[in-house]
Amino acid sequence: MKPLMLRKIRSLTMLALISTAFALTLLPVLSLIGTVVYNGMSVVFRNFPGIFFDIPAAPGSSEVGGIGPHLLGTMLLVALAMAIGTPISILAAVFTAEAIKSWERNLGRLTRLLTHMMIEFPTIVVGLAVYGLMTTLAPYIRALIPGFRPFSLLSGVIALIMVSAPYMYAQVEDGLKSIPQHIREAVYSLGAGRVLTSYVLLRYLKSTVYAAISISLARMISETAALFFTAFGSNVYPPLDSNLLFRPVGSLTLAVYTLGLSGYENWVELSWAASFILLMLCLALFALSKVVIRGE
Amino acid sequence: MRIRRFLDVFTIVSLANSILILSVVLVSLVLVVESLPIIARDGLLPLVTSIWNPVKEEYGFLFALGGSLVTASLALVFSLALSIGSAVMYAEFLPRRFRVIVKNLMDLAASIPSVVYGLWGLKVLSPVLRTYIMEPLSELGLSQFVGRPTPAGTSIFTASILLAIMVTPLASAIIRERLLAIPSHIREALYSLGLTKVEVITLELKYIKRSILTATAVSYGRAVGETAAVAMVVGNVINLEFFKVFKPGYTISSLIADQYPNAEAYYFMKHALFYSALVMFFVSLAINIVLLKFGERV
Amino acid sequence: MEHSLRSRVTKTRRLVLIVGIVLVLSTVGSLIVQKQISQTETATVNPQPESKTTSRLVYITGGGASFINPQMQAWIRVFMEKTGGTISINYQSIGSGAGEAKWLEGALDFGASDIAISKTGYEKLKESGKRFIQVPIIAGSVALVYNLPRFSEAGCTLRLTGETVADIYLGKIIRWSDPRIVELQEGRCRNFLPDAEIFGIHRSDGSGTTALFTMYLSLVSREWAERVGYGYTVTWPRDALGLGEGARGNEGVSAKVQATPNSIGYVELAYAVQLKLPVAMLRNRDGYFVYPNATTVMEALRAAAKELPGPQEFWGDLPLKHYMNREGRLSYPIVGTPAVFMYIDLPKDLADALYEFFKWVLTEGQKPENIVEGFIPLPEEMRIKALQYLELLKPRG
Amino acid sequence: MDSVVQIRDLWVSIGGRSILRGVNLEIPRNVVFAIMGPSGSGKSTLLRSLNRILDLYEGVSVKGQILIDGVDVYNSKTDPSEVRRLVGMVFQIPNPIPNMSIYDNVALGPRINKLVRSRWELDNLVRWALEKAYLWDEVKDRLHLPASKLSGGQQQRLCIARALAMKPKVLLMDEPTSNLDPVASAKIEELIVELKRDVTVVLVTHNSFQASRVSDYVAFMYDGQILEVGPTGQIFTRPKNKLTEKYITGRFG
Repeated sequence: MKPLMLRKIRSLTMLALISTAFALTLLPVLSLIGTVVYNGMSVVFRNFPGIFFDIPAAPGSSEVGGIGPHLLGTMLLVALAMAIGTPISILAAVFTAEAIKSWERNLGRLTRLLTHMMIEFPTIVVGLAVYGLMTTLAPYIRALIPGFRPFSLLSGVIALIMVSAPYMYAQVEDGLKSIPQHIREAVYSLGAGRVLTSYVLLRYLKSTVYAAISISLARMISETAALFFTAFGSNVYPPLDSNLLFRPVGSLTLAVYTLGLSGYENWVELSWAASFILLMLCLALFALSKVVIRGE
Repeated sequence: MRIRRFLDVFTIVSLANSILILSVVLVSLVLVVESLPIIARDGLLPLVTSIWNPVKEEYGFLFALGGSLVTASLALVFSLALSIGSAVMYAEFLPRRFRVIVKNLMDLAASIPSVVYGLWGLKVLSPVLRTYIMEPLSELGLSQFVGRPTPAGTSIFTASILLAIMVTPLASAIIRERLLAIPSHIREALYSLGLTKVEVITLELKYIKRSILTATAVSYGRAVGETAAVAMVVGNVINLEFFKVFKPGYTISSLIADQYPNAEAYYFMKHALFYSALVMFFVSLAINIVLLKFGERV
Repeated sequence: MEHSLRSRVTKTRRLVLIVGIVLVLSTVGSLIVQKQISQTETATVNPQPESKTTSRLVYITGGGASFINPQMQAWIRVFMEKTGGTISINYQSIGSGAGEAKWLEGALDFGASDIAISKTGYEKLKESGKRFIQVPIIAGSVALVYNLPRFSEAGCTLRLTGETVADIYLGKIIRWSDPRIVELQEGRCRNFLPDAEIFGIHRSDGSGTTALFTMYLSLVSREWAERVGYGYTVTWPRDALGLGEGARGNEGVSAKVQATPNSIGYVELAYAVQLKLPVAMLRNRDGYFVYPNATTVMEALRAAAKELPGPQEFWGDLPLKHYMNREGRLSYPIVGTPAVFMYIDLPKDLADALYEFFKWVLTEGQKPENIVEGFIPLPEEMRIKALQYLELLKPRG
Repeated sequence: MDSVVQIRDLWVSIGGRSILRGVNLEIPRNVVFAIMGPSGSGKSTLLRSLNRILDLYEGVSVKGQILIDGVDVYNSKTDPSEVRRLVGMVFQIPNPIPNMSIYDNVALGPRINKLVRSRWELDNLVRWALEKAYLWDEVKDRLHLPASKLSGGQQQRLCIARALAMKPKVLLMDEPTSNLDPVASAKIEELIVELKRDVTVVLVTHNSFQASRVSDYVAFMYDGQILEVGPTGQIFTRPKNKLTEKYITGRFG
């Protein structure tokens, strides 16, 4: 009788603990989304659609202005970093997984080892190192490109690539490694060279590749710390000319950080608006990736 | 055919690997080279002292290192409890039609930018924690162990709670997926032995302990390296008693974010900050080694 | 065959999706570009009468002191509206030290600091042989704020001297009821000072405000100068007693003072004004207790303007001797002039744009309608000197 | 005799362990040639050395010579994919690419090797291959479905169709029925016999009854060497080697 009681009590306590943990996991998330939507949406609609194009209003004024330069900056940073980073990480993953000769295998192993080191690496350290590197290289780069500055779109793009490429690489490479050997052999036995085989295998892994791309995209949009000393931030539009790459740009995440900590009411409101837009971007990306992966 | 033999396309692909390798090597090199001056001057001293006095060019960042480790460890404890609990809830109790909603919500939560968490932590979480947890607890007499909360509510404790909230969706997903992947014949065998649900769950958790370790290491790595969110709620105060968690403090990441801008006005501060970054490099390296050795890929 | 039809359908669907995304992106992009173009167009329609018509867009990157950030952003907005966007100015508040260092490195077009170019910075400049100017653009001052509810309710204002402030932060004065504080107050108010410990709040992040404040303390207290010194970040002796704490940014310090009874802190005047915190009076060199406000700050700077060094000279420690603790009945003792640094031999369009902006700042920008609440414009003497310095920026010949 | 495959003194070692030790073999055109032997005797390695799939493994060293239809397989000037174009392969596990459609699986080889110039030609080739593999009637209405929707036996026939669509000279089959049920196996065996009209089939099997049912020639392998080769009837009625006899009578081991 007694052990049964004990068992029952233990069961109930356990259940209570589990439910509490569950509630405590979901509650903050709901609160976060609720707060951001509540605070952000009203600001977005107060200056709609200007919020997407205007520059921030002067601090302390009664208007909010907009976060156009930051939105543009995020778009430029992410588009360029994706355009450069995606092929590099996917090609490197393909090379590592399909390496045959011994130097290829060794190069692949080295890549794997070093990039795995970079996974879960503090992004502020990456940003700091990229800034340090660009500062050291600046005099030499300036000989080629006179307008070059360490605070620039270019530095931001490099930092973003370094933050997300290891993930994309690891995911694609793991995917390629997990393909059963007999499937790989089947493709080779049809007379495909390595390039064609890799292409066929990547198509086979479509959903993994899409997932890797969408996760990288989300990481890049979300990144803040790596941009502190690289993209630098900007409250005004940079001129869209040939020097664009060498000028500082803003980003939505930097806007949330600097405007949110500024202490001025209208800037904090703008920070909520930027958070809201970021949240919506993530949501859209999330939905899109679900649709694409399900479509496969 | 001939061209292909002269110019193996695959050899060109190796350029991508070289770029990745080069970038990692350059990052490490910059960290090492930039920290060399302070290492040459002070050796390991900055790791074990807590004096941050740029006027006298003295830089010991034990308070920030301690802050980083304490916040991450506390966050780990909270997030492990939360993620195991919620994963078990999900896999064992939750009705099927709620699962889709919960899963999507958690996956979405994992992709929300940390800086948005930071803003929420600053404006919502900090005051709530201060009023309902930190103040009552320190009133109860705990204040000599954990310190007194500041009016803003930003503290090492707040940062670790925020970090726990941030990493739980990911950690929970790792554990959840493995729980769901336990073959049903194992579960049936356990029930057929007459065990209660709770006992079965306990055994199942033992069965997937590798995944729990993975979740732990991933959470710890994220928590130790997170910057933007932590810098917004940790208080950024040079707090020598970093173990008094209700007081504001620093972490290495937030120290860099906070102090680096002014660093180059001094001779050694920049190098000291690079040195602290180098230390973080080794911490995350250690975590990665643990992950590679004992963990599973996520 | 049927299947190829099907696969064509899925391909079409994917194509539609991609086209859709591209369309949305390009619409947003083109809207932004259009906005840029329309700005440029208005500029060509309404060319600034005085400026040499810069047909191209010039983009200026500046950064530095966080104190002047609100004022800078306000100036930039008005200026960009007036010039129709031919000149874009990006100012980021990264801290005074960073403003100087990043400008020296060539990462910024202009740097801004609460104080002047430091000694190390000046040495680096001499070494490189580059020509530069530093120009004051606005007045700054540090206010001591406090939280003594009963004392304030009684209609009293705290009166302090530099020495007592130094002793408080040194940890030599522990309680509000210390005779050294009490004796400074007006008779009636002496009874309202609580017999409680003083909680000393300071900046935790590196800042020009701290530099100004600690410079003043070093000047008035020999012990402070020896034990602590001055700089963007210092170690605070009071913290060691558990009676002091740091906070991040001016807003952090003011928020903490506001929320902590019996505390004292220092912030840039603008923040004290905005949050309506009680501000202490300080005894100046002539022995009068003064509030920081437009009159007293400008009075102090007016006195200092006479000895303002040349734009290319080493100002270094000079604010210590020349700005702080000036003579004059109405002079507030802790003042400074946040300044901007620029190189002289710049590409013509950049030099023109910088000249145009800062000329505007030193003329139109100093008028009350363009000054953000809590900020104080430069006194006339200082403004004229600053304008003279700025002339060096114009390319010769 | 017209041999389509000639193997001369083939030595293969993987990771320092020698797997094949001096194999000599001639395989005539348009026959079913079975390679039998206990597991670990090197049958699969021999098969994989024929189309240089062995190249994919680490630490492989190959000595000796293989000629397939006159092409020197291991000559340094020979492109492995040229060899693989001559040689089709069917694996132990049915391995169509699961998320690719049935049509695309079959069309993969022709597309990779650019065997066709028009959509129409490709459609015809796919149809021809599927008909050869006895699969056309079962799948003609659902060519766009992913290959994973087929049953195991159908998947294996799809793999055969995929190999055939490349019009290879030699078709390698590595225990193609070992993962199938008896009915599906019977169908594949029937198919193998039919296939030799178009292609030379090299069949690795450990099932001696299967070898006796479908093959024209049998080679018996043991410990990396060929112990005995000959026409099927002769090997099964009058084996010269004791080990061969033991194996086919099921008293091996």
